[in-house]
Amino acid sequence: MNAVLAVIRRDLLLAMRRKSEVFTALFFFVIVTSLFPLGLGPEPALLKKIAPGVIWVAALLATMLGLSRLFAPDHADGTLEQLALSPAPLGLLITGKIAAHWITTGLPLVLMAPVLGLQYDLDAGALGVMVAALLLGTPLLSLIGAIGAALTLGVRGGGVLISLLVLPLYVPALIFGAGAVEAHLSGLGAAGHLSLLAALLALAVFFAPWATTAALRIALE
Amino acid sequence: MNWGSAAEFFAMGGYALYVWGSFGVCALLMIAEPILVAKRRSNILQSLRRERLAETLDNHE
Amino acid sequence: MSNRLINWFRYASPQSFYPLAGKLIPWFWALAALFGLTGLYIAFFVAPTDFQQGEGYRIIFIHVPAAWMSMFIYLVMAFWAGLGLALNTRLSGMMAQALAPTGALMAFLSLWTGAFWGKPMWGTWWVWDARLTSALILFFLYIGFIALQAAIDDARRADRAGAILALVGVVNVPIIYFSVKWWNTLHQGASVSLTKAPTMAATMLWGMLIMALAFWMYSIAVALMRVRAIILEREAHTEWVKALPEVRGSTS
Amino acid sequence: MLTARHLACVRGERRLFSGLDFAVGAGQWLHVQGENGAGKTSLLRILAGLAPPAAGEILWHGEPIGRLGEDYRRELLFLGHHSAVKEELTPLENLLFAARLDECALSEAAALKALARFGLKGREALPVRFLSAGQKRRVLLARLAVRQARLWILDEPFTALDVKAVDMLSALIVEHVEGGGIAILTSHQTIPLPGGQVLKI
Repeated sequence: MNAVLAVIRRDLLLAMRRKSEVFTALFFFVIVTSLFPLGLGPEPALLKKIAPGVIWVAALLATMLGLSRLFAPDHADGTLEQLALSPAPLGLLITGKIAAHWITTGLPLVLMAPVLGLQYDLDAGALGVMVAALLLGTPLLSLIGAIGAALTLGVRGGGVLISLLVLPLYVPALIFGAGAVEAHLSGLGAAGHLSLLAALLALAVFFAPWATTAALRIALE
Repeated sequence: MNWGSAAEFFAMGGYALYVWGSFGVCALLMIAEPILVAKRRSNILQSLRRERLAETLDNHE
Repeated sequence: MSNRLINWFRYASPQSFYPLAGKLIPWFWALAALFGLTGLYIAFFVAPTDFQQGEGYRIIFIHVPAAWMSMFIYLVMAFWAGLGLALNTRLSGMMAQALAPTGALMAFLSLWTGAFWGKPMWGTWWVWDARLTSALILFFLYIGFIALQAAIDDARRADRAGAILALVGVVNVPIIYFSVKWWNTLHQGASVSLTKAPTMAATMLWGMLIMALAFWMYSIAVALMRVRAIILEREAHTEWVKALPEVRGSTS
Repeated sequence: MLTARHLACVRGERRLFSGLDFAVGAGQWLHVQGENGAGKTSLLRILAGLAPPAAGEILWHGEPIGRLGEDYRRELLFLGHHSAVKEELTPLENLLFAARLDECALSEAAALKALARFGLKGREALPVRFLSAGQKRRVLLARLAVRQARLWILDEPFTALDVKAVDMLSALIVEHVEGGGIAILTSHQTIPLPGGQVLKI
């Protein structure tokens, strides 16, 4: 457990020192969501309708942005080898790395989302549902994305390939995440969507680190 | 038998574009695929034969 | 260890599978042609005109088999991939790689014929129906698998990375399907109802099943042809490939 | 005692080596020699358990390393081509992280002492990217000094080191081996150490 905490702490420290990467994803998220009203026109009713979808698609793309850098630096400088040779199980350390990725890219999106929701004329209840959905959904994005990042490690054109591999797998997260806010707005209640998101998250927490570790071992050989 | 004449058959009761559009593309791709695979195989065979020929030339010298 | 088991493992090596596949391919082509012609005959000459959809419904004789095969091939591909990962046999990865393009073709055909069916029936080339949407995502999954394998130079590594992707995909396909379906039922306008299919006549069902068999035989034949080409490419440096009659043959 | 039996390695289509047998006991070191591309690095990675051999097995005290898993990794220190040192972190942070990853207790004082021993005094708090290549390697050497591992597997440990650092590393290896440890290294140069088996591949 000590080693996992060390991995998380180190990745957070690195993110703090590199800053630009964290802020690139966040700015991307903010700019994309702010551009949509400019393209579609400012009617509040329309904006309210598209808000969940726009915010979720922007979150998917913002997460994708830094994904190829999740393992690549560690692979290039040999740290990944040392992780694999640590007495602690590699799967656990990788879970730590994924957690750090979520804290540096997913969590800022969650915190920023209510502000962006205001631009789209969402009320407090809808904002709450959106934050809850993002809180459950963004770790899912990091977990699934890690599989893609590990599979494309050291592969030609990995950066483009990763979006091809990962985006189709993001579909359920997008549907339930955006659907939660929509269901709330239409008066159906978001509980069903949120519990399905939670179920997907539980499934991914269980399987994704395993698949990621297997893919990383292939890249290490 | 559903069709009175060949023209009626090809007209497909007004759905000619859709029926022949699907069946045509389907047939086209399912003929093209094995041809491409066969070509892939003949390419590799050709390069193998060339390699072999180069080896026998080496041995004669 | 029984004799049969040893034989089975013998055919798991590319060297002995190569000639076996060569012998099987003509049979599968023959079966594909037989079923295909019978199916087409039923589709166009035996099956009656549908009273709701007119002649346009005949597209389902290729649409449904293509859709079935696209899903079935993904399962078989994932099975071979998983087997390769577990037992570390060379042939399994080659089989998975050989199946992927044919699966992608089937997924494409199901989309294409679906659009050509949808246009006259619903008046639009594309609807965000659960089945069409999940077929589209399945097509993307195939493309991802092919692109990943193509991007990795080392064949063994490509096999194993592809295997992980295929297994991840196979876990996700049902999740994607149900999420899309759920999404669709929530958003469904009243205009189009796809689940209320007209009751199918027995001849139509038979025609569809026979066409599905034809597509199945076709897929096996093409996959075997492709696996033979892959074996030649990957084993080009081995003695047994150099000793093959088709390699030694025509030059001397 | 590390024993290798009938090891073989295949890279792509090429067979790098096969039928490799050797044993290194406590207090011994092994010098792996071979031309570029002969498979030295591949061999070391196989010995470390990073890659599976195409054939054969590796035993640690008579047990296959695959079965030992964690217990083997706890006794092993592997340094590869790459420094595994993060440019953005300071030498001290790098060293402390490595120790926590290895699950061995290392106090800040001990880490500082080790860094000072390898001539990094005054640079503990400077991000590694401001150090020279040789100084980066010295961060790794400090790791050798603080890590309690029985088996050292070092890939080209002498590259990019100046004369003084080579002496320090040699002393470190001698100390390790004389204390009952095992070392396996590759090097293009002759290694200025007494004794040792040579394995040519």
